[in-house]
Amino acid sequence: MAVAEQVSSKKNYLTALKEAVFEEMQRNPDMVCIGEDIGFLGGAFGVTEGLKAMYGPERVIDAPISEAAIVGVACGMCLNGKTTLVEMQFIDFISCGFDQIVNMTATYHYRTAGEVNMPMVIRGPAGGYGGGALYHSQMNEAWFANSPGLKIVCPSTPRDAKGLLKSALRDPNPVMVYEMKELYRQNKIAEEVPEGDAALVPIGQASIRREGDDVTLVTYGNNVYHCLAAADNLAEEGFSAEVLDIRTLVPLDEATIIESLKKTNRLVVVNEAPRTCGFAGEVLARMSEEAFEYLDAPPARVTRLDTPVPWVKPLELYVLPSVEKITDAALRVCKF
Amino acid sequence: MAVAEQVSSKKNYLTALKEAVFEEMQRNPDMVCIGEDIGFLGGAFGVTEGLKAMYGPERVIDAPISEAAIVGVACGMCLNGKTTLVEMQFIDFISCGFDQIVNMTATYHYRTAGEVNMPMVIRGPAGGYGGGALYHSQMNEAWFANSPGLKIVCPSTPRDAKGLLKSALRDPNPVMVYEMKELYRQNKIAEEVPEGDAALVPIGQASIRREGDDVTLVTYGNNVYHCLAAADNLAEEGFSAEVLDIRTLVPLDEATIIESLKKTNRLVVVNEAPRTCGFAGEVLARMSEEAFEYLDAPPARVTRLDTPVPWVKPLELYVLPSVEKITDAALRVCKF
Amino acid sequence: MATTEADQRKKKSDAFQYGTYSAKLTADDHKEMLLQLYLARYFDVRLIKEKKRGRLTGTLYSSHNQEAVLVGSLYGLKPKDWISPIHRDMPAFFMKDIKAGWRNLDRMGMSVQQVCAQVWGRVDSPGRARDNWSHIGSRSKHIIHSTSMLAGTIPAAAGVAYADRLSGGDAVVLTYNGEGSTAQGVFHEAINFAAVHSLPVVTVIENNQWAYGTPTYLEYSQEDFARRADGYGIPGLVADGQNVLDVYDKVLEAVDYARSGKGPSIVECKTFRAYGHGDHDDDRAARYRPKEEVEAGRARDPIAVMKRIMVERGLMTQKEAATYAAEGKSASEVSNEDFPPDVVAYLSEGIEFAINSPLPPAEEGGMWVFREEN
Amino acid sequence: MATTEADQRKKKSDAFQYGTYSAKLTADDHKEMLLQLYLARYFDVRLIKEKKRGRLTGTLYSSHNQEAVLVGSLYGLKPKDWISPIHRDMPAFFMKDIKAGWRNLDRMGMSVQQVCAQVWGRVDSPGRARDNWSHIGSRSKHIIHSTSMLAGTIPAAAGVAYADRLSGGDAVVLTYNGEGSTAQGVFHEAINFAAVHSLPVVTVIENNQWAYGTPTYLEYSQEDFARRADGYGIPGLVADGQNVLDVYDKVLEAVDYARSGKGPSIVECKTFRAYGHGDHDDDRAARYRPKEEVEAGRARDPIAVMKRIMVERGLMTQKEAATYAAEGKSASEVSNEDFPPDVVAYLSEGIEFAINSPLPPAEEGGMWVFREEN
Ligand SMILES: Cc1ncc(C[n+]2csc(CCOP(=O)(O)OP(=O)(O)O)c2C)c(N)n1
Ligand SMILES: Cc1ncc(C[n+]2csc(CCOP(=O)(O)OP(=O)(O)O)c2C)c(N)n1
Ligand SMILES: [Mg+2]
Ligand SMILES: [Mg+2]
Repeated sequence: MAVAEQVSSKKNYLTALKEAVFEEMQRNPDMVCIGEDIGFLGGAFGVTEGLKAMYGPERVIDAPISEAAIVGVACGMCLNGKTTLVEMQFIDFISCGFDQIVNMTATYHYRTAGEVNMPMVIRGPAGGYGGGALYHSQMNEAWFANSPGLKIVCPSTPRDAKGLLKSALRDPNPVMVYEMKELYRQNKIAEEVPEGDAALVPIGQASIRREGDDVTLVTYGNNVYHCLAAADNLAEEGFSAEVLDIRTLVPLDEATIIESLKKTNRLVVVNEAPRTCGFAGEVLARMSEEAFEYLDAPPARVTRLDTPVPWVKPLELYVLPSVEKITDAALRVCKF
Repeated sequence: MAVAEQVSSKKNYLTALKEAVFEEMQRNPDMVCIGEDIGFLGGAFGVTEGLKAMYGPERVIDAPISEAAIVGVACGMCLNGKTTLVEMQFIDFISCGFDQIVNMTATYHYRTAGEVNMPMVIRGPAGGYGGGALYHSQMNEAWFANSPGLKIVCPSTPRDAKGLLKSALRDPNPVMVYEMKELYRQNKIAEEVPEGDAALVPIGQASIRREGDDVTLVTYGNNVYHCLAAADNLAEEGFSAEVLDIRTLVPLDEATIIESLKKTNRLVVVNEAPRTCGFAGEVLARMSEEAFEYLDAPPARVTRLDTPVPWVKPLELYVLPSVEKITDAALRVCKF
Repeated sequence: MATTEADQRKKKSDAFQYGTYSAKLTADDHKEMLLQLYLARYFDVRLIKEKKRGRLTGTLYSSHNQEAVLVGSLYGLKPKDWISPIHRDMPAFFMKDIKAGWRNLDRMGMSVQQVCAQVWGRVDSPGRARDNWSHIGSRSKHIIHSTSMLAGTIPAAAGVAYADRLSGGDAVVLTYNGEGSTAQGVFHEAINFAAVHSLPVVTVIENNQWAYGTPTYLEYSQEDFARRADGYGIPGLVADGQNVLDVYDKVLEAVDYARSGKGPSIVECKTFRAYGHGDHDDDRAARYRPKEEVEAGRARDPIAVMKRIMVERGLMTQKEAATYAAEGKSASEVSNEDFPPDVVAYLSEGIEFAINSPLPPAEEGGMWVFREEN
Repeated sequence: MATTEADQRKKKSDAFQYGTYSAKLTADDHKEMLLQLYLARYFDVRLIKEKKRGRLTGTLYSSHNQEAVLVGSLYGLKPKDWISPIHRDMPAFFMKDIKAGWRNLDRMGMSVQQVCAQVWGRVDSPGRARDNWSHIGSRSKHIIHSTSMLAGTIPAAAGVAYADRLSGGDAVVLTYNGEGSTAQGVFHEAINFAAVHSLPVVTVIENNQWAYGTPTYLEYSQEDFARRADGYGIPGLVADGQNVLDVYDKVLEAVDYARSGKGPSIVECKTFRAYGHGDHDDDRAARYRPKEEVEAGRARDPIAVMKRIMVERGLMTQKEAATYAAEGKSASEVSNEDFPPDVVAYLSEGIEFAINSPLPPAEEGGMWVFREEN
């Protein structure tokens, strides 16, 4: 089993995810995993490597290439007492199972006035910066944020990856887990990751990744690291930036953001989804409603342009947020 | 032919849509209509009544119940020189054709570096307030606003319905037309509607539906009327509200909103989509970025709660915006 | 190679011995089935009347003339089996396991009170009137809750079946679908999945010749929708949807096949939609459907067919058969006297209950988006 | 009724006279086809070598051992016909209408320079390197641009065919699909639509036995994926995907059937994926696929098969057949000497062109979201 292969006490993001899956499969005999190539192959990135050998083909289903059926079958299993973990090979392909998520699964609890729970987790590799082009780079979380009934998390560290995935697998609601595939194997973010219940990270809590007084950078996923680097740049310019990794988008930990704004009075939100109706805009909207009085400058968004993610590097970087773009935006806000 | 049946010079929203379809079918021999039950039946609401008899089954396709194929086939037709009008029987069912819209059609121009145009219009009855419940009440425009490459319009009057649909059918890009089915047959909004080119309403232009000085109510669709009624209420309270009907969501006419804010310095945005990552939030975000200096009070959103649209009236009204909710929000903003 | 498989498939279908199941039905079974046909018919008729009387609002999707499909397919199920009804199957909700006693609240299946409370949009609906018409269900009663999206519950049906098997059960899941809805991608994905995993899922196709305003030849390239099964290598049976016994035979064959682990199948029931798609469509349907077609389609009323069989089998006299004469009559032509008093009483109880049930409180609109506790 | 239709379908398939098309091929055709097999093989081999040499990045989806499917299916097409290749069909882009002259820029189909510029992600790619690998196309060259979403272009193929017919054309649209991708809902929806409208769409299923890490029995319940056709009442043919002539025969049957207005069909080509799903998967594939299976699957190299046929038919001597010996060799075993010099030269031109082509300017990332003018 792949998990056992870990020797160093520091674990990367991918290993952390793997541990979450194996631990929860062990803990919960009613848990079933389903997805394309998750069994024999162990998943395109190996998150479920060894799982089928350990728990058998009944609980680890190599499904046909049919995202709608995969989600819908998982939904039926949840209805009939199971907890399900659905892998999208890339989160981009979720568009093919869209209706089954937003209309069938997300609303099930609501439609039944609470009779039915949907303990389903949909996880998948997401995000750009890897040259994945239009269909292997998406951050489409806003589609689901605008579809009531779904929780959404997006971990940026191995600990959060494990902890949030474990919490998601214990949540009675459907939870979407946006995994940052560009972080999967990054050694520089490897860290020690607890085992068992100690690893749990609660859904709905932001994490203060760096403290600061002059501007609050709110972000998640890949851009946490860009924001941290931008904070270094800002420090050189004499501005102290606080970096908040929201980790959970729905439900959003507004209190932590507001607390920070009380101190910094300046807001920049960074994410890599298309700008219009993306989650960065939602944070701006909420803060302009709820923390207006604390804002001393117009808040700013640094997001993907309203374009798909193009393939070749210069184009990809042109449309995605970068350390430079964040630094520039934050400077503008700070100097307002 | 149904259009000929019109005797009064005032036309309702539905008739206006019908005229747009018939006129453009006549004008453009390369236009093809496709959808479920649009031919023999003439569409669930009759927008294409008589069209198949007039233009034949080749150009008016009664498609099998398969939204993905409908959109995808239309996409192929656009690729091969046609202009297509796709009807979703209810806009809610668009979730079943989702991938073909956001990944295949919306990106076609982008992916081909401009080689291929996608003159496709996807129209359908949308919106709540009619007791349609979860799957016949949706306003899911934010999914598409967050999917680059799609224009989005939402007319609130017969003139706009005809004019925007006609413009959409002449646009080389895919355009989504959110029609307000609760307005289809409302006599009180019936009005004279021009014929031919005179009827065109440009995509991307907001309409000032009422002038005012104290607060700007930005809205579209059904809520235009709620906002106008709220403006009456506000007038009684001594506040003069400007009501902007944006009509086009993508691309948004920001200039008109900003102009208004320069005058009123107060903003309330109203729509009936779920709150989180809905278009109302996008307007708040843009204005807090671009018109921050003009805002004298926190902007407010009146939206659907983050719930599905429930069926029975008291529940439906509980979650949707209403004249009262808008009035209250605007009063709070005005009195800030 | 192709031929070999076609042969195998043919053999699979040939293995079915039609008529063996209905041959075992007792006289009481026949009577009960006829009563259930009346029940389903009366449900429809009565709702139309209630709407005309102004005591009911909302769209009605009539199952008039299609009742044998429901009664015949449900009659052979075990209580633990699951069903997944759609818009035209409203009576199925209270007819599941109704053999265990019409008024038995412990049986699998909903009470008529609950179903009527749903029709009326009242708080006693199993879904507290949050979604409309047939979009109810019950986890405990083994009824899958559907959305509006046609064919959208077949994947869930496969999932329910998968989970049941995993837990050591041998329940069968029966899903209903209009013939038009078989064009949906999710129909394909779900049946393909069920076939690969030999899941006990039986898909009943209610081929009523029309999908809203679209005739079958624009939905599918073959005459028999059961032939969709061939693409999955699973049995595809065709039943006379006007003959409750033929439906019973074919569905029960499929159900037993499924229960014994052999996998999914499709049973197409040929029937005909008596009225418009919904009652809002009655007028237009009269225009888009040729009159002769409608007359021919309605000619074999399932109640009449069953009566004739019972008379032939000596289970009923001609005179008894004539006592209640609902068959061949439209809602406006028929009256309570055309139905057995039990049937009228049963439905009436449900309706009066529903009308007296309150609306849910407005705040419930904001509830149950998420489940809070674990 | 069911039997009648099955019979009809069988009759439809029986009407196909296999071998009639290839029988008309000249000696030159045979030679050209063999050359094209080399061309496709060399494309693959050379890219692997370029990547090893560090001159190329990105994932490669090899069509090694599957070349006969491409060559055989493209060879009989008319220039105006459309194709819709997927990830494993990269050579199809420049092999469409290649009979009109490998270096003829006016022919339908892309130049090898353009295709290589796409592989290398350079501005001279037909899509200006905005999307990767096989996601290119050309409206003017009649090649549909695909997304990553498997089976996602079949609806567009149907739409292209529909529009062409409407404009009075008689082009055929040929779409490629892996066997695994046939499980997608959109496959069903599109083929159903094409069948209802008798559209000239031929779907070639490249059954290479694996969909990434998943074997066929977990994707489909039958041996022959051609049997999916039965669900739509359209012909479903099975070809030996290692024999370019058999592919040519079956596909051309289907193409002529389509062109004559009879409608869509499916041609399954049995083949075998030589390596991993992509080159990133080579190591794992060696673990999840049994060695014997891989050996057996690779045993019939399409180049070897074609050579044998040509020798048997007296179109080539044993000695001539031995001159270029690419068959049966992996990318690391084979060298330029194993290929005809024309083939090497052709590809080399493309590659050198690509390597010298610049990247598109960064600002292009923000362009062409919308078309501005009318
Ligand atoms: C995905 C989806 N598309 C469209 C509709 C709209 N619609 C509701 S019923 C119906 C016709 C259904 O026909 P059929 O499946 O034959 O069932 P019937 O009503 O005839 O029983 C349509 C198109 C829908 N509910 N869901
Ligand atoms: C809708 C969708 N789901 C999943 C994938 C990921 N994916 C890419 S190729 C592949 C396997 C395809 O197998 P098959 O269709 O047999 O083609 P092959 O690669 O074997 O030629 C998968 C699962 C995808 N590209 N699109
Ligand atoms: Mg029907
Ligand atoms: Mg394959």
